[in-house]
Amino acid sequence: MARVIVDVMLKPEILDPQGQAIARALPRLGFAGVSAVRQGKRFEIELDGPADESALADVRKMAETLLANTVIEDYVVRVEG
Amino acid sequence: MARVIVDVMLKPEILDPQGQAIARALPRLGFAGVSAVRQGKRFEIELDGPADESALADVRKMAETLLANTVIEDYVVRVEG
Amino acid sequence: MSAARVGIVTFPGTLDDQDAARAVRLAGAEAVPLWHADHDLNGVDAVFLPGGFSYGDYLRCGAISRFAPLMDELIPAALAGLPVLGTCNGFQILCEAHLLPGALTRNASLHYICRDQRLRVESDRTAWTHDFAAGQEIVLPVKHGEGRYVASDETLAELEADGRVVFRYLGNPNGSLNDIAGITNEAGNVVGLMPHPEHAVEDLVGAPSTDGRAFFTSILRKLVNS
Amino acid sequence: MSADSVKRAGVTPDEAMPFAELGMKRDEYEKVKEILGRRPTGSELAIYSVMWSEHCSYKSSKVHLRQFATKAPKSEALLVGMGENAGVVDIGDGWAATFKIESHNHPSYVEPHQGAATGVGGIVRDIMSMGARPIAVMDALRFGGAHQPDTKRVLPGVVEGISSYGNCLGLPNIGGEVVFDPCYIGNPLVNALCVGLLRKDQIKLATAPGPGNKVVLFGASTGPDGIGGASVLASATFEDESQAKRPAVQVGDPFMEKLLIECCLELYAADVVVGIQDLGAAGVSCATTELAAKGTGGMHVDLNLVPLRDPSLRPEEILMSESQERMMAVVTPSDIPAFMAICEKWDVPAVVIGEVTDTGRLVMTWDGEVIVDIPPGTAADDGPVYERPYHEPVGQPALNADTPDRLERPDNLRAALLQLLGSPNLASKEWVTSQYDRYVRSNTVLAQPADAGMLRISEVMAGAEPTTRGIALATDGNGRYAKLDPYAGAQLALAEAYRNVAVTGAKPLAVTNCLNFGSPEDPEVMWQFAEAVRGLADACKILGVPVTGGNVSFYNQTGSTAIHPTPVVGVLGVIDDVAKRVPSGFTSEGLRVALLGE
Ligand SMILES: Nc1ncnc2c1ncn2[C@@H]1O[C@H](COP(=O)(O)OP(=O)(O)O)[C@@H](O)[C@H]1O
Repeated sequence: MARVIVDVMLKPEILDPQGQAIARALPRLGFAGVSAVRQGKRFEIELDGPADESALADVRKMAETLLANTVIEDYVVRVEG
Repeated sequence: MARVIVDVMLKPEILDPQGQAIARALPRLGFAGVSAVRQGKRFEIELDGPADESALADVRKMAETLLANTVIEDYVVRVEG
Repeated sequence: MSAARVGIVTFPGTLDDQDAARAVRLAGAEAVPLWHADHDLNGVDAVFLPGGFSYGDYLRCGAISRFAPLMDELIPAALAGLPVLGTCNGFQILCEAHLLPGALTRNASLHYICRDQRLRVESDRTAWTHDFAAGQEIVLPVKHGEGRYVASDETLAELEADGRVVFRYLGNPNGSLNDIAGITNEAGNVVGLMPHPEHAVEDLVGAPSTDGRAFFTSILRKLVNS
Repeated sequence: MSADSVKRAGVTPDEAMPFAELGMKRDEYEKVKEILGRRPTGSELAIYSVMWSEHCSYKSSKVHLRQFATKAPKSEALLVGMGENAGVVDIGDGWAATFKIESHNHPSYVEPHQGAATGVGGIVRDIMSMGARPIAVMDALRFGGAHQPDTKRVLPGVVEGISSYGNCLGLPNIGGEVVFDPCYIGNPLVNALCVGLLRKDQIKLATAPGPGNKVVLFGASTGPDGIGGASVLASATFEDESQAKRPAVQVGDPFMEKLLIECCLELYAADVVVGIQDLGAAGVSCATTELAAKGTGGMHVDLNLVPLRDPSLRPEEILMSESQERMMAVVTPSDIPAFMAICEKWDVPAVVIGEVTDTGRLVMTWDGEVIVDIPPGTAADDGPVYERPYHEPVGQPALNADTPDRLERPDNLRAALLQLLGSPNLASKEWVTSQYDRYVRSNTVLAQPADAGMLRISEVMAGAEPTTRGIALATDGNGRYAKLDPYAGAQLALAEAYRNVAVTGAKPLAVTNCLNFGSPEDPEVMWQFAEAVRGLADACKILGVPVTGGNVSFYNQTGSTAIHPTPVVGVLGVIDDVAKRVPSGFTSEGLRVALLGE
């Protein structure tokens, strides 16, 4: 049993209204010193078996075709550890 | 300029309908070997200055009061490195 | 002559399939229910992907539905010229399936919005818009939380240059780039838009307009003439 | 680790049970012992404590609510009255409507989005369990002052919760209320109404008749949602400290609920359901005891068969779990394959967990041992009933003596008018209503900004014979009026909802109500409650509309300060021809304007 993490973020050129709304709210809440916020998704994938190369290849394919929409999003796959 | 990451996930005992729907869909898409999926949020916070103790304390407070809903979510703050 | 047959697809979580079928019937065509889990288009002459929250809109709107068995049949058929209309969630599915370029993202306001929306018809050259006049202003309801159309600069430039922007918002409700409400593919047989023509076909219910009727008369005329 | 069994209870009669932690009074606990002739097991205590809670047993309100029945006007239209999951009304041409309003106040304060969302989910399942297709929702909301800080947290979350859940189900939102008053700070009110449609001869009831019939649990799996109290029990009996308290917020899965709706309708159409009950606040405890009590009197359930989201749940916790999107059905053995096939088509998990018996006992097992063995009616129907003391609030005469005559007359009417128009309670509610889908399924004849919502019914279900008929619905309530005079305040709420329905051209037929009050243990609050119920029952009699159901929400208070008494009243009417509905607003220039009434 292993856990693989997939982080999915909007591509830098795509507007992120959620991140912007947070960044705008921060000064009002008394937080200074933040220049930008971006909001994305984090997936925790629990595998039945070990996170070997073949399992990771599967997760990468899953990220590419399902978890991320590569028209607007980038993704990173990594093993928790 | 430093980047701090805040990962926000539903607490383990809280139902995650999105993660469940994804997990149920995977076998139909030809992905076997995944026992569970949980979906959370990932925030990338760009700081004006360095990620020193005081800045991190600020981000932790931000996570606690704004980024996470601590009634149902846990969060982890870490410096991207 | 047998009536034109328009397939109406139901995914788990589809909501507007009844309305879509009614709109098709009111126009004089036959509405044929299509089930997401079947590998079968039932020989229909055109397909309507109606709105809703397929798979609860979980992950991304349309992301899971795009892998339905029915889509395995629909994608090649659309590429071969079958007329396909996707509204709201149907539009999102068409983008996720790459039958249309770009993507639909969270409204800039971050809120779901339901309102009667003014639009301009930019193209009457698609299978679904012949009965409109280019430049015509119409009112259709919009109701969505993720309707903000985005695409790369090159894609946007291409859409504009080729006249593939089919509808534009007059008073942008969601922050869509170039005020885009609906687009078509290069061949003009696949059209996707966020507003809901099927909620604007009767005087008694729905939006205060019957502007949606022209979608269904357009496709009927095309099918009957071909 | 084995569970506390009936056998074990027999040999450890003096073991202390944590009834007080579960909100049970000592005399209530003694009554349980008397019923069983022994101490209850942990699981039995779990069942009695939730079933005898204020929320499920109506123990403080019952003696007053009876007036809705005793004073009820004769009504030809009433098909199912109070006491079932929701009332059912004959609306003509073979059609029936079922509707009910329910509160989800406290959860919406703790977690506004999920609290409000699961409030919608719960009332929709009530309507489904009557055999109906849910066709619309409404929401009556009360928040603290618009400028009070906590309102900023609560209001957007509540509206988002109702919006995301209701929109995802494809139920048009056809009306409601948004009212701000500082008395609701810390105690927002979230009252959700659902209306459903069915053929008159297809009403389903919560009953488990026919020994040998199977008990099926279907929908979402069971997790530790809302079982703070139960974990005390699960650990206390066994001195097991590892079972930390798990007070978890209920989270809704609207997609699962949408699948459940379509699945149930297909099950009804296939005629494979003998009895059905939704799983509400008291979960498996409530569904099993109520179904068994209304059937042939007995049921056997193997709790190990309940599908779990968290495999570490103890039987006590399973019994008290408030996990959402679950239903329980009674099915004849020969229909089980057809039943399961329909569930599979809709991706709805379903499991047979037991069987109907004629023993008169509800028996549950865990790991092969009997952990529950009770007469189900004692939990479902024979809960404690209180005649709580009440008296007029000490300050009531002074409050009423303080009339508007004391106020200065403004000399600048324009400024006064502008101030009124700018007040949050009169301002446009579009920020809220634009987040709700009012068009879905294209049957909405009237919705915001109309005073009442209206739906046509002919197109709701495919294949039904056409009818021109429609239904109209409105909800109203005014806590300030009710505070000044709860008797008249409740009547005014009814009168307003009744008028709102009538002006659309529909004939009011039936009433539902949600009674939001402070603590019934406060005699002044109890007086407000008694007066409001008396007022509503009297007014229903005069107007000729019966109360078909509703909900009581007590303990809406912070410390000793209660909210204004807030009875919210919903009225359902029928119109013979929806095309003749009367919209509100001036439709063209040059029309005459007439004022009717005093
Ligand atoms: N919480 C709500 N949910 C749905 N509709 C609402 C809600 N609040 C107000 N509305 C609708 O908005 C419209 C205007 O409401 P309101 O300003 O309270 O008018 P009125 O005082 O005439 O009832 C009405 O149609 C009402 O049903």
